[in-house]
Amino acid sequence: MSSPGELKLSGWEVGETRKLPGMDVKKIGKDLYEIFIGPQHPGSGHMRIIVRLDGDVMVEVDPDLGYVHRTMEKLAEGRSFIKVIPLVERMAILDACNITLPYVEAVEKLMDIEPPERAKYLRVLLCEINRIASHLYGMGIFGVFLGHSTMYMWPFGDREVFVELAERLTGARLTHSYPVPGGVRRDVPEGFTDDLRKAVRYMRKRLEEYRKIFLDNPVIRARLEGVGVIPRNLAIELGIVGPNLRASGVEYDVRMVEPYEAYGELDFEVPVFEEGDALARAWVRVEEIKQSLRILEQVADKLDKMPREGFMHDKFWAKAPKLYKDVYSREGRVKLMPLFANLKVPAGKAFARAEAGRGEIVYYVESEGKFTPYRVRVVSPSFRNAIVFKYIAPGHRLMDLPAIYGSIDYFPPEADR
Amino acid sequence: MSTLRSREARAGPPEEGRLYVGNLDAAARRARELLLGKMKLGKLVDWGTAFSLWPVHFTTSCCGCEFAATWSPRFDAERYGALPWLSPRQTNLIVIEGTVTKKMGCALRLVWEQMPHPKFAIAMGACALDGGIFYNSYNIVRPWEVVPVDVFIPGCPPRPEALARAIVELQRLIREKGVASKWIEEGEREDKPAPIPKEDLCSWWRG
Amino acid sequence: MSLDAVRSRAEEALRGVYTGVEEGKGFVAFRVPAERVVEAAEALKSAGFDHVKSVTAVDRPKEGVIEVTYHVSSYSDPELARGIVGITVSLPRDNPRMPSLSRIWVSAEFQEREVFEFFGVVFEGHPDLRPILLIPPLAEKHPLRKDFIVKEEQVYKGGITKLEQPP
Amino acid sequence: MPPRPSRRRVPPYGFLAAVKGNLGAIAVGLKYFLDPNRFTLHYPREYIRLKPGYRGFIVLNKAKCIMCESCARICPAAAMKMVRFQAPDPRRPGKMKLYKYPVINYQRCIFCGYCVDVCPTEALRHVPAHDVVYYNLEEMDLNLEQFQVEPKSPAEVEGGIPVRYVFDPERGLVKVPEKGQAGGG
Repeated sequence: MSSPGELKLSGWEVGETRKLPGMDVKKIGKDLYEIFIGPQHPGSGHMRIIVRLDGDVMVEVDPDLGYVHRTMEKLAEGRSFIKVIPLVERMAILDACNITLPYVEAVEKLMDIEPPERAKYLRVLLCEINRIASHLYGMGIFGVFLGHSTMYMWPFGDREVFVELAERLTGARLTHSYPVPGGVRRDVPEGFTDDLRKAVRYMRKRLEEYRKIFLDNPVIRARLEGVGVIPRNLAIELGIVGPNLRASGVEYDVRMVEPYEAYGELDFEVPVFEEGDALARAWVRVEEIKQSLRILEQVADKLDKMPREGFMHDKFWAKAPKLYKDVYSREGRVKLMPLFANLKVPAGKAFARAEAGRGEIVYYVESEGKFTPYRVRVVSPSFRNAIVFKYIAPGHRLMDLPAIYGSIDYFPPEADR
Repeated sequence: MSTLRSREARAGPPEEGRLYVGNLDAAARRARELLLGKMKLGKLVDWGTAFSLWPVHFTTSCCGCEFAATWSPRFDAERYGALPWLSPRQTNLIVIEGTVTKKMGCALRLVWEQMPHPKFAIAMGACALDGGIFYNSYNIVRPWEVVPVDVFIPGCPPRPEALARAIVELQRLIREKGVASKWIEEGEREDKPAPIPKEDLCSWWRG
Repeated sequence: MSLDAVRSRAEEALRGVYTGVEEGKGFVAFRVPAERVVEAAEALKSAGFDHVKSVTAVDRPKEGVIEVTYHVSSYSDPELARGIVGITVSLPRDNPRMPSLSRIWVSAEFQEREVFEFFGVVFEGHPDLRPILLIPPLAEKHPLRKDFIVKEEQVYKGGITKLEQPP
Repeated sequence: MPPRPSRRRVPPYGFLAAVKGNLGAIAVGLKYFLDPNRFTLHYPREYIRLKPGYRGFIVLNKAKCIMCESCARICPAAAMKMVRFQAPDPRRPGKMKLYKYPVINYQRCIFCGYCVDVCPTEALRHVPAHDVVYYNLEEMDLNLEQFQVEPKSPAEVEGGIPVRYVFDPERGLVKVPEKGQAGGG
């Protein structure tokens, strides 16, 4: 383990010379340009990066966050437990189930209940659909950043396949609000697992074409290889998360180290790459989509074999009137008991984490035994990744910033909360 | 410097009724009246504007996901002649995608001011209407208090079809009511002023 | 290695420094006096807890304190990664100051800035302590403190309308 | 078998691989040039017939409402509120009764469907329409009468062709007109 003193962290010192490919750059101090990028810019905006340049080499990068700070932590303190689910979901609506799941888990920990078997698989199902959609979104935006418009059009087109699947399952394209304490809100509709298998087969075929047109494309390789390298020890030091961490050779995935829901029973791999550059980060995402497809197939098999019951904890469903059970057997829609509107959660403190599309998301929920949480603290993956701009981008040319920004898959609403 | 001043002095006060001589402002206004009023070019202006609504690439919040999906292959809003563009100087439509925070409000106004008129705004999503789920947040502003909004889309987020519908409705509004040509004729649009003064929005702004 | 083992590793590292243990669901937090927090952080870091997951501050006006908890875990040691350990510091509400731990855990840097603007906790020795998310006029109000009130709306709309016959 | 890590490396890249990579990219491009995978929805000429479970606009069936307030209490955005009326009670002549009914404000509604799911009598339901836009804000704050009117999708009113999307292992999503017969681009 290295202490931060040994690592070159903050830009570089005045007067110091650094060797870059083909040139030596000295930070002079006075002759710096300062440019402001954003919040209106061609990528997925809503963030400003203040860059100080020496020539066209970045010497200091200051990410200016907070353009989408919607005060979720404060609002959560005034709202009842169930209302916080749609609230925190707005952090990253393209990854909705993964984002809300740890909050629901934390509340379940406080209430000391565990969802039934089928609900766990249903949650995993939507989580993986969301993860694929989220990675495809990230790759599309990466394409926009690099000016590779095919790579915007294709993933966004293929993402619609998974958005459509999620829509059939939950009734909304993006904002599913799917997990609730004790279970889920819908069961799979008729013919869903067959559609799911078709989508999986289609996506497998497409990923091969992605590799040909994007990952193996010499133009892309030339732009990404060796750019924004995060060495393993620096990645650990900065505490970055998700695919960015795994591209730097750290074997960490919450699904693996602390399996939640049904992940412990599923057979899948966590791809880890050694290089730590922008290209490796793109590769990790493609490989993760492959593993998610594998999980989806297993979940589809499992759901087919299970009886259609056990989507909600008995605490909430045992006393359900006949109308509720009729609606469920007719439409697969799980009605919420009126007690959900005033859910009283026992006092306590809970900490829960999950692996969202962009990395680990953690929630700290504190209850005083009232109808509203006393404190909800959430640290989102993008907020933990934002530190990369400050410590990794300096030393690169300005034109590498889009490649670094895109490869991090930074999503500002998620970071700002 | 002195020649410039003397030329200004020679020009004298604006002369009414003469087209190509004298004050440039007056001449431009006269030309505008002639082209739009007498020669009925207004219809052409409206027609042209309706089919070249270029939204600026300015994402305020999470509805940007559906904004991107609207221009993706499945919904393909480029069919309406609308193409997201990078520079606000070359665009005439702003789609406010979701919440506008106080920090973003200033940026929104700055982008809006950079756009040439006639320009239009679409407020997308519940947060852009009355705050949506963040209605009582201390860090948001209502976007219709920052820029004049023409079309409102409910939903959180609205479907891409709804955004497409908003563009279609905006085209209809421009062509039926002649918003674009009227705007050029009358100068700055007066019907929807933005209530929050810029000083309040941008007092903290640096850069 | 089970969660108990993670806990005992942390306990061993913090021996003599912590004053109390607090069991949460999914984590265990050790109470540390503010003046010894740097010592505690260094001990945890050398025991293998190499990054901060969350710098969680909770305002407790009844006790007159702001509690800052660093939830830490490990990337480099797959066994420690299974558990989450917290070190909790209680600071007086009227003048919350504590030494910054971002020199030890760089991953805490942005989160300390966040706690600074939302709660007004001053982290001494932080390399770059300024607001990160809020605009300056709001950051001075420390909105996550409990005395910053945000009003919720009620379920009724308007008053009671009198009608001749049922609606 | 539980989840496990698998360490990999990005495949190495030389001159020959670069040539092959270029040709491969061009070949894939050519393939889709000759046989494009079109599935664009020609809105507003066509519109998607939303599935019955879709969480679209919400309609009240006043006859079923039992005035329990659950919907207004659970609404996360405070978009659904109860309006109160005092009127004579038909069952007990001479006595007044307090009537409470929900109304919705689409300026705020986030279409989470909590109100529909929590309603104990199914008095609220979703309408499969979600492409309505407004010119001003006041229209979106519905009163009790407006809340009982089922909103129609404008594309449907204008006589668009309903389509649906089906999954296909070769082409992902395929657009199909509602009345059978597979459709291409």
